[in-house]
Amino acid sequence: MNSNSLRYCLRQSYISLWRNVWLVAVTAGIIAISLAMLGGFLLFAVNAGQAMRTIESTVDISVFLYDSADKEEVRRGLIALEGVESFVFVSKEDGLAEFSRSLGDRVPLSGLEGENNPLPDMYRVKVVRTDLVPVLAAEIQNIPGVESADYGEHLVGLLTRVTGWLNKIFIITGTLLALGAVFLIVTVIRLSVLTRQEEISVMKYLGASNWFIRFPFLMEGIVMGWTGTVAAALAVGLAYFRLAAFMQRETLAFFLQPVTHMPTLFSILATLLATGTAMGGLGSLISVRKYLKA
Amino acid sequence: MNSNSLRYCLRQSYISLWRNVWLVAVTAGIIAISLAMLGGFLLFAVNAGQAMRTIESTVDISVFLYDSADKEEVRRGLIALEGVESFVFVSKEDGLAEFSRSLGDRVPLSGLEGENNPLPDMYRVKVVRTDLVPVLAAEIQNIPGVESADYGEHLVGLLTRVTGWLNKIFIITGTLLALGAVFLIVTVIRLSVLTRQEEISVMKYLGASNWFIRFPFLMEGIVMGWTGTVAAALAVGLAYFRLAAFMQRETLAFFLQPVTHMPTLFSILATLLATGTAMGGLGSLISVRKYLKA
Amino acid sequence: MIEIRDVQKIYNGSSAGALSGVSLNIARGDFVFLVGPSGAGKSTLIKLIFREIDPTSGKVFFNGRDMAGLRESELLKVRRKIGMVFQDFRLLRQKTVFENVAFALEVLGESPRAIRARVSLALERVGLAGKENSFPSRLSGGEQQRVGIARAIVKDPLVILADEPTGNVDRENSRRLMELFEDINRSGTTVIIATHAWDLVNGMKKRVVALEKGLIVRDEERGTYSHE
Amino acid sequence: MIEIRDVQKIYNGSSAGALSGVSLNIARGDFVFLVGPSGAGKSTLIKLIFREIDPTSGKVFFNGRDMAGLRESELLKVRRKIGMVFQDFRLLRQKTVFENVAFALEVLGESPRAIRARVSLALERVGLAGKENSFPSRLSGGEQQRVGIARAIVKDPLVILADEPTGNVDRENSRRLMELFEDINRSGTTVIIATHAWDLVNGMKKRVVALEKGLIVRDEERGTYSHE
Ligand SMILES: Nc1ncnc2c1ncn2[C@@H]1O[C@H](COP(=O)(O)OP(=O)(O)OP(=O)(O)O)[C@@H](O)[C@H]1O
Ligand SMILES: Nc1ncnc2c1ncn2[C@@H]1O[C@H](COP(=O)(O)OP(=O)(O)OP(=O)(O)O)[C@@H](O)[C@H]1O
Ligand SMILES: [Mg+2]
Ligand SMILES: [Mg+2]
Repeated sequence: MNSNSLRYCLRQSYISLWRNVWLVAVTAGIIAISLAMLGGFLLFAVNAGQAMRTIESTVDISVFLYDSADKEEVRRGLIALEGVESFVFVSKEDGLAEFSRSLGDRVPLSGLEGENNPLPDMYRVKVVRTDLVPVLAAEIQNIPGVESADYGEHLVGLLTRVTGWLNKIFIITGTLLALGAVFLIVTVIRLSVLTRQEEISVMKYLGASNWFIRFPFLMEGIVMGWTGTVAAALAVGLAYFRLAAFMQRETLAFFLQPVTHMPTLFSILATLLATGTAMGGLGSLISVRKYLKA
Repeated sequence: MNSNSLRYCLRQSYISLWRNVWLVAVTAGIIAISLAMLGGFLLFAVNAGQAMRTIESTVDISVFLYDSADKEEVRRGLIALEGVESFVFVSKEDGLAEFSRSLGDRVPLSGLEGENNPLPDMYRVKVVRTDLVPVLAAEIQNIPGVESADYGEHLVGLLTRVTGWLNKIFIITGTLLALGAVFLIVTVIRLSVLTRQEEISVMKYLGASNWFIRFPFLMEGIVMGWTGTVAAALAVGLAYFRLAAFMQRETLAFFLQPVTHMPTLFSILATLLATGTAMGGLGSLISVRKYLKA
Repeated sequence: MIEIRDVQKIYNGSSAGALSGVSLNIARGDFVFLVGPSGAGKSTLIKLIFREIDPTSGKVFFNGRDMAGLRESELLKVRRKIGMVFQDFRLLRQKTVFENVAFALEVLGESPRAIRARVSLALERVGLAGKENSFPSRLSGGEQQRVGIARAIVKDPLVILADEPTGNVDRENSRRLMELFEDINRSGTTVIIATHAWDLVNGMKKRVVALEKGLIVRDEERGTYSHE
Repeated sequence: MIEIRDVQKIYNGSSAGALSGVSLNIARGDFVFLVGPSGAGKSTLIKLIFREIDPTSGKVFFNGRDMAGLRESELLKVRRKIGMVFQDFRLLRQKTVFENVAFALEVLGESPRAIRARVSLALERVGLAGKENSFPSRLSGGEQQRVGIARAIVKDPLVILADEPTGNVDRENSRRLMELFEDINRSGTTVIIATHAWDLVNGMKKRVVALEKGLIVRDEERGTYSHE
């Protein structure tokens, strides 16, 4: 292919795009819808993941001490353990105050101060990953001075299962959505090629090489893919930031805070853009190939 | 249109379906994907709605009584209130036992039995709708003998907002998905009509009436819509029942129980079937119309 | 039967008119050749009678009725009485030869039995017996053209409009087709043929209307293709 | 230059062969008319030379090379040397007249300047100067056909294969187009024309190959359309 041919191909792509502007717009629209759904889904997955981690991080182990225990020794024991993220000491007085607050300060606990305080001293231990909780609780139990190491057994089991379960759903749904989008794009481009099937065969009869024929279709596909993706990215991005702002304003719950970590969001955006552009180009190539046999 | 014409139209629809079996299959596939997403989404919405209601129903008002209060009088007061679903009496002893259990039975509360019990008697009141909680709490406060009527103010506010918020998301996403599906279907059928544009104009030149031309397209659209919908309904239904069975087995959380109320599920199925069939037929009609001017 | 009154046709986007003021009267039972160089406006004139296109100015009457004033359903009825042979064949690609020809009768609501008999006869008359089940894409150029002719004559139309019906057909077959048109004409059908087949025109001594650059330059009762 | 050796062609799904054992030698610079009734196999023979279709048995040689053995890229190179006029025109609907003709040169990688000059010349030679910017759908039948001819001659091909190139063109233009083909032939180009234009065949006294039912029934050096 010499430079004349290349220039011709480029001009041709441009002309072809304009002459088929309606079809191009429709396909771009379909790509936009598919990718918007994919993007929305990715954002949901990322947020759900963060919410899960936030909830996980609130699962802590309550370590109750014997009255006779050496706090310092327990502290060292906890430091030595791998998987412990942090811990705080809660004295029996703080514990009583907390308990009183949890009853709404409406119930007089006046008889329980000082010597009468029935609560033990405790450490509250945060763990790096939920599934470590049971193991670490058992190990902590063995530290001298510890009466019991307690955690929401039911909650931990629940979280572990919900996480695995969400992951499965995410992978399956994501794959299905992506497949559906590719399928749609290939179909639409194939239909568009189908309507130009005759044209392609005539070009072959005139001695046009495969690349000469492919080029405008390829460009068309890429432009369609790219336009659709940019539209999808804009729509999803806008919707997400409005939603995020709304959620931050409302502070619905500690675990319902939107992900606003820019690198994460940008990598989703980049994924969308790359996927859309590649989809358009590849879709065209695949669709044209069938009609390029001599 | 006489009976000969009608018979011809029917036969023609059948032939046309078979000659375009590939296109019909692809369009049916697209309809299936769109509707499967719509169906999945509807199921999700129904389940999320149920989960919200379950959570709401656990928000109750704790009514603490003065030691001197007349329980019977308070009981009558509660019965008289509209919006109260049910209530139970929790004596100070039961309250202490509950509290002890919540501490894991590991903390000795031995000094607090009988006379030393710092907790008051209370009623736990369930309310029919979350947004009634604040009003009812204020009214209960006025019943003689009630020291305080307490509820998770934060939780109630949260739930009210989350519910409104989810409803908005459901309506918007659902509308977008449905619009997207219709758009896809109309596009695909329009492309298929576009490829037969010439044929349609020749038929007009031969004196064929609009209905004569429309009929096979209409039938084709209906068959496409219907096939796609049945496929979608089967896929969604199967996936949902497997998921539901899994969730019931796992009993992840009291509020994560799937909806298995058959009338609800069947109405979703019926919606899908009607939507798909209508989409196919209407899509065809709309698409053909443009080419039917004499 | 067909009256064209001072018709002008300027296609969208072109400066020169394809027809610039043409008047023509064709009586029931006439046999008319439209001749003239390529681009003279023959097809345009035929398309106007058929109302495939509308005139820019002037009027076209069919059986005394203004074609421009017809409601859609009336237009369809008029078209059902016209047997049209298109210059570019316009066969239905998705249908077999038999189905293509049968379609002209299907729109009239004929019974399957009658259709079968009449289609077979028409195909035989154009020399295509045996090709019933072929699709148009699997026919030779001349065969496709004759399917178009069969489709036009099968319904015993009031008028046959044939645009270059023998361009892809050999000499022998062309002659036979012209005889066919003459036959049909004898039974009362009006026949209008746009053609370049000068030998056939000269041989048949029918009415000849010659167009040139959108104008009628000659209209002779027993005319020839050209004056040489 | 072109050698057809005992070629048979039976289309998929048909029982009778379109060609049943045909051998033919065409030398460089020959001018050959292919004649014969509709459905005789003329287009089939041309499509074989061009390798639009493959023979069921037998061989086709182009410049001494077996067409069946060509790799795709070689086939394209051969096709670039052939100027093909299709019976059904096969213009690119999405391109203007100018672009349609230019396309034959674009695939050769010619410069835009050369393309402009040569396309204008070719369009003038077929009598279409002034129609450069029309789309094929806005041309008359004969004009479309001449665009196809311009596209075939514009690249100064080694061989011109023309399938019924004057079927929609008037007498005067047909004569001029035949003179054009003769002109090009004089400059060394081999010309093969399948046609029903008996008057032109008879008038030019060129080699005539007559087909009938898939067989060569006559091959005369200075022949006529038929023996009458
Ligand atoms: N759809 C159209 N849009 C614009 N111009 C057109 C259109 N159809 C035809 N023309 C032009 O109108 C003129 C007359 O065309 P018409 O088809 O009537 O010619 P014709 O006499 O049938 O020629 P031929 O013998 O080549 O078929 C031509 O110059 C042609 O280019
Ligand atoms: N694609 C095809 N499939 C099946 N049969 C075909 C196909 N193309 C042509 N034929 C048949 O092969 C025979 C020869 O066809 P061909 O096109 O070579 O005829 P031709 O000599 O060019 O006729 P014409 O003068 O009408 O163009 C015809 O009987 C035709 O019906
Ligand atoms: Mg014409
Ligand atoms: Mg042929």
